[in-house]
Amino acid sequence: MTQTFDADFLVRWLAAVAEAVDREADRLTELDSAIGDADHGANLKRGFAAVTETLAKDPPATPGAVLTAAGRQLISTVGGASGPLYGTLLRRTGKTLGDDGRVTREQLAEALDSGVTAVSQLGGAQVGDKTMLDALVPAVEGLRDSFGAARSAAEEGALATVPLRARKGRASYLGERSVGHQDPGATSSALLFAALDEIARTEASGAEGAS
Amino acid sequence: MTQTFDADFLVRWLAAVAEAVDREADRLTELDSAIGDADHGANLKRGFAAVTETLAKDPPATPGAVLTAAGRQLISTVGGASGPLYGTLLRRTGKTLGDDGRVTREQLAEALDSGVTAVSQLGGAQVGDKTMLDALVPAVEGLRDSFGAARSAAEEGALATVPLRARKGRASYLGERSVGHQDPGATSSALLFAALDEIARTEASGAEGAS
Amino acid sequence: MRMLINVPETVVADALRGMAAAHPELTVDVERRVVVRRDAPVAGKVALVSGGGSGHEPLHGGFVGPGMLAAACPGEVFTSPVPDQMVRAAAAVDSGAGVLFVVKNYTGDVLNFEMAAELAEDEGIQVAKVLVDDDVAVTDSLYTAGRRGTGGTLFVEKIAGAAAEEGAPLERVEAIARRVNERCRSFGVALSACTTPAKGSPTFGLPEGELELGIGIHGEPGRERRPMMTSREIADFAVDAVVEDLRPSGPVIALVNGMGATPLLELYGFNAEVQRVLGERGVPVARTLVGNYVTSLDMAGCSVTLCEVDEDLLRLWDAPVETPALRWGR
Amino acid sequence: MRMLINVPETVVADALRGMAAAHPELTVDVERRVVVRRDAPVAGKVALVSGGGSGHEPLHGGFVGPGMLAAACPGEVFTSPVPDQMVRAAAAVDSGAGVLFVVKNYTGDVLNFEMAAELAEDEGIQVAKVLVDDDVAVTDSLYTAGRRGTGGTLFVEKIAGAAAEEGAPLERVEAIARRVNERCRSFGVALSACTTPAKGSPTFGLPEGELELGIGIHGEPGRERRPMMTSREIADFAVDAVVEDLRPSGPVIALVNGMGATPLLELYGFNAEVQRVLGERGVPVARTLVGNYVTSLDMAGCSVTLCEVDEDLLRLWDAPVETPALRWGR
Ligand SMILES: Nc1ncnc2c1ncn2[C@@H]1O[C@H](COP(=O)(O)OP(=O)(O)O)[C@@H](O)[C@H]1O
Ligand SMILES: Nc1ncnc2c1ncn2[C@@H]1O[C@H](COP(=O)(O)OP(=O)(O)O)[C@@H](O)[C@H]1O
Ligand SMILES: [Mg+2]
Ligand SMILES: [Mg+2]
Ligand SMILES: [Mg+2]
Ligand SMILES: [Mg+2]
Repeated sequence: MTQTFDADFLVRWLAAVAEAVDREADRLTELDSAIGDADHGANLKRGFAAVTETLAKDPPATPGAVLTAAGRQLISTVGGASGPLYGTLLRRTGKTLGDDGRVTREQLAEALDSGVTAVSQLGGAQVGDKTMLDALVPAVEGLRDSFGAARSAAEEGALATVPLRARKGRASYLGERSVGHQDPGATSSALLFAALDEIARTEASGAEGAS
Repeated sequence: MTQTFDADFLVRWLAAVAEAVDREADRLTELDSAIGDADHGANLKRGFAAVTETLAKDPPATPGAVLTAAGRQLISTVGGASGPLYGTLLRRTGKTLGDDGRVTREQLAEALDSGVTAVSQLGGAQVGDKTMLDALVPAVEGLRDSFGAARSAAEEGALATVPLRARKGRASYLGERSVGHQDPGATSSALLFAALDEIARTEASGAEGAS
Repeated sequence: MRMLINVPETVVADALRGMAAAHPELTVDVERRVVVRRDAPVAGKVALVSGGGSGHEPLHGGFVGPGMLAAACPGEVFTSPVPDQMVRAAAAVDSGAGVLFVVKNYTGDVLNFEMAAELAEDEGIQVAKVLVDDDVAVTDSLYTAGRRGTGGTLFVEKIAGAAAEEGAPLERVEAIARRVNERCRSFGVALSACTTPAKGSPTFGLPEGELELGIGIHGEPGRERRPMMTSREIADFAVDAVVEDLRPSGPVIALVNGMGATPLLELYGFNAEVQRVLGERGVPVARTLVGNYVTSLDMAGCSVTLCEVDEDLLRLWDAPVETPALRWGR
Repeated sequence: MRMLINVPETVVADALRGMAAAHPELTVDVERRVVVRRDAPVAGKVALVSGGGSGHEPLHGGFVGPGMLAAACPGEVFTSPVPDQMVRAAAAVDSGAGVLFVVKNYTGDVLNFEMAAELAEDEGIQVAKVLVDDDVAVTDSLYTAGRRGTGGTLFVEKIAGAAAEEGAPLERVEAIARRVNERCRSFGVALSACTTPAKGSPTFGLPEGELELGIGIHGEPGRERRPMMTSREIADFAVDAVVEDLRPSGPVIALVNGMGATPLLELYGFNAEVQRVLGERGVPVARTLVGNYVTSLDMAGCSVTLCEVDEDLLRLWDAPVETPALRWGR
C-alpha cells in the first residue's frame, strides 16, 4: 500500500524546517554575507518561526491548506527576495495539492514541481543562475524517487552553486566575485529537503512500529 | 667678557626649535593622544614652520623683536591652548628684552621669567598642574646658571609630569586617568631648551673658533 | 559589536518608537511598521509610498512629509518590507487620486511591491510603480538582477513628491518619476564594510589600505578591490563612471552622499573634488547636496549621484519640502 | 587610515571649498577660514560668532544662517581657531549692534576668543562673550579646566541666534545665551575612538566589548571604561547623570546626538530609551532632536543633552532657522 501523508505530517515538516533554520541561521547569514547582504539566516528564522506559530494556533485540516497558510505567512513576515519566493513555493504547492486529506509522495512531488515553476516564473531565474532553484529543481526531481533522493539532490545542487557565477539576486552584482561561494538560498532549500527526509523517516519508523 | 647674543642667534634658535618639533611631531601627538586630543605635534609643527618663514622673510633687527614677531606668528597660526600660551611666552619675553641689539644669557633668563609668568597668568596654571609650566619654570631657573642647566631642568621637569594628575588643560578631564602619562606641552617645552642649548654650543664653539 | 542597541531583533521597532517620539508631525505605526505624514490622506493629491530595508536612514522614513513621501515602509535591516506594510501604507494615504510606489530595484523590493500592488488594487486603490535603478556599478544585462537603486531614490522621491504636492495626476507623477530615474546615475565607494545587528561583525573584510569600488548600500562587497585612493582619485573615478554613463547635455544636481560613518568634514572635502572633476568635464552644476542621505549603517565611504535636470525638474527640486531629513523652501 | 581625504594638511581647506560649492547662501572665505551668512551684516541686529576646532561638523559652519550664527571660524581638526579668524568674522558681521562670541569651554578656545575680543574691541566692535560648559562628565572644580562645551552649544547658538534675529540688543542676547547655557547639561558615551587625519590611527584603543563613559568631543578618553552596555542601560546612565545635575523643574528639549559613526537607526532606537527614562523620572519633553549635530569625526557613540526651557526659550527654539544643518519654521 502506498504511504500517504496528512496535514500533521506537513506541520511537522515545517516545524523541523524551523528548527533547522534556527540551528543553521548563522551559517546562512555567513554565506549571505559573502555574496549578499547578510540577512538570509535572520529572514528565514523569523519566517519559519512565524509559520510554526500560525500553524499551531490554527492548524489547517489538509496538507494543501497547511502549505498555503505557511506560504502566506512567509510572504507576510519575511520580506526580502526569499520571502516572496519561498512563500510562493509553499503557497502554489499547497494550492496544487488541493483539498485532499492525505497525499502521496508522488502527489507532493508533483505539487512541489508546480511550486518550483512558480518560483522560477516569479523571479525569472533558471537552474544554473546560482539561486535556490539550483537546489529546488533537482530536489523535486529526486522526490519522485524517494525522500532520501530529494535530500541528496538538494544538497548536491546547493554544493554545485559554488563554482557558478550568479545571474540573479544580489550575488549577481558581484559578477566574477560571486564565484567560489555557495548560494545561501540553495543552502536553505537543502535544509527544507533534509528536514522532509527526516520527518518522513520518523513517520516511516513510527508506521513500522505501529504495524 | 660676558658672551652676548644677537637677533640672528635667536632666529637660529627658533629654526632649531622648528626642526626639533618637526622631528618629534609624531611623539608629541602620541603623548597628546593619550591624555589630550592628538594635535600637539601638528599644532607646533605648523606654528614653528610659520615662525621660520616669517623670520626669514622679514628678519627683525633685535633679539626682542625676533621673539615678539615669533610670538605674534604663533598666536596667528597655531590655535588651541598651546598657540596663545607659547605665543604669549615669546611675545612677553621679547617685549621684556626691549630694543637691545645684543643680550646676555642672564638678560634672556630674566626676560623668559617674565614670559613664563605671563603664561601662568594667562592659563591660570601653576607648577605641578601637569602643563608646560612644569618644564618652563625650572628651565628658566636653570638658565640663570647655564644653557645646559636649563636644558636638563626642562627635561627633568617634563619627565616629572608623568606621575602627576592634571589640573589644567584637556588632560584634567581625565581625572585619575591622566596619571602615568607625560604632558605633551612640557615635552615640547623641553625641546625648546634643548634647541637653545644646542645653538648656544654651536655659537660658543663658533666663537672659540673665531677667537 | 560596537552598537547602540538592545538586541538585534528589536532594532527596527526601537527605532520607530524613537522616531515617533522625535517627530510629532509623522504618524508612526510601530506595530505595523508604517510611517505616514500626519495630514494624510491629502484630498485630491497623489500619494508617494516607498520603503525598503532599514539601515539606509534617513531614507525612507526621513523623507516622509509635505513635498516628498506620503508614507514609508521600513523592513528589517537590509530586508525589503513585506506586502502587508505597503498595502496598509497605500490605504492610509490614498485620497482617491492614486498611489505611486517608489521601488528600488532589488529582487526582494520588486517582488514584495509587486504583490502589494496587486493586493492594493484589489482594495480599489489605483497604484502605479516606478523602479529606481541608478547604480552604474552594476551592468544592466541578462546576467544581473539589473542596476541597483541607490542615491537616485532621493531625487525620484523629492521631484515626483513635489509634482504630487502640486496636484499633478497619477500618470504625470509617474511619468516624472520615471524621467528622473532615467536621468540619475550613481557610483559608490566603501572605505570600510558595515556591521548588521543580526551578523554582529563586518559584512566583508576590508584590510587597512584597501577600498571597494562600486559598492551598493547593503554591505555587499563591490565590483573591485583596490589599494587606498585619495579623495581626488576617488572623485575622478566615481564622477567619470557616472558621467560616462549619463552623458549629460545640460546641468545636473549633484548629491555627494555619505555611507554613514564618514565625517561630514570629509564629505565636504570630497565634494570639492567632485566639483573640480565636473568642472573639468564641462558639466554645469545647478545644485549640490552634501550629507548622509542614503546610507549603509556604519559603513565608511561615499557615493556620487548626478541627476540631469531641465527647468521643470529643477523647479520641482527647489519646491518646498518639509521632512525630517530634507527641508527647504516656503 | 580609512579616510576620504587627500593629505591631512589640507583637510580643513578642502572641506571649506566643498562647503562653498554646496552652499551659495553662505560666503566661505577658504583662505581666511571664515564662514559668513551671505546677507551679513544685517542692519540693526546683533551677530553671533562661534567657532572651534574642526571635526565636529555640522557644528559650527552648518549652523550659520538666518536665526542662528552670523559667522563661524573653523580651526584645524580639534584645534581652536586663531584670534585673527574671529576678528575677521566679527568685522564681517557687525552691523554696529555688536557681536556675541559663543565659546565652548576649552582652554584653547577660551584663550583665543579672549585675545580676539580684545583685538575686535580695539577695532571698535562691541563684543560680548558667552562660555558654554554643559558636560556633566567633567567636575567643575579647581582641579579641572572646568566643564566642557558640547551639545549645549547647539542650544545656545539656536536660541540666542533667534533672539538676535528678533532684534534683541546685545545685553539681552548675551543674557539669553547665558541662561540657556545654565539650563543645559550633557553626557557622552563612546563605542569607538575616532581617528584624526594628523594621527591616522584611533586616538585611544577601545577593545571590542568595552565602552567609554563621559567622553568629550575631541577623541579624548572618557572618565571611565566599562564592559559594553545596552542602549537601555546607556540611556539610564546618561540621562540620570544629566537629570541629577540639571534637576529640571519644567519641560526640557532633548538632543539625542550622534558622535559621527553611529547610524541614525541606532540613534532613533536610543532616543526611544532616552524618552523612556525621562518619562520614568517625570521629566516632560517639549521637543526632541535626533541626529549628528555635535560630532567627533568618525567616533561611534552618542550624547544626551537636556535644555530646560520656559515659554520664552521654547518660543525662541521654535523660531525660524535656516542653516545647512538646522532648518525649520517660516
Ligand atoms: N530571482 C531569484 N530567483 C530565485 N531565487 C532567488 C532570486 N533572487 C534571489 N534568490 C535567492 O534568494 C536568496 C537570498 O535570500 P535573502 O538573503 O533572504 O533575500 P535578499 O537577497 O533580499 O537579502 C539567494 O541566495 C537566492 O538563492
Ligand atoms: N592652562 C594651561 N596652562 C599652561 N599650559 C597649558 C594649559 N592648558 C594646556 N596647557 C598645555 O598645552 C598642552 C596642549 O597643547 P595643544 O595640544 O597644542 O592644545 P589643545 O589642548 O588645545 O589641543 C598641554 O600638554 C599643556 O602642557
Ligand atoms: Mg540577503
Ligand atoms: Mg591637543
Ligand atoms: Mg536582504
Ligand atoms: Mg586641540
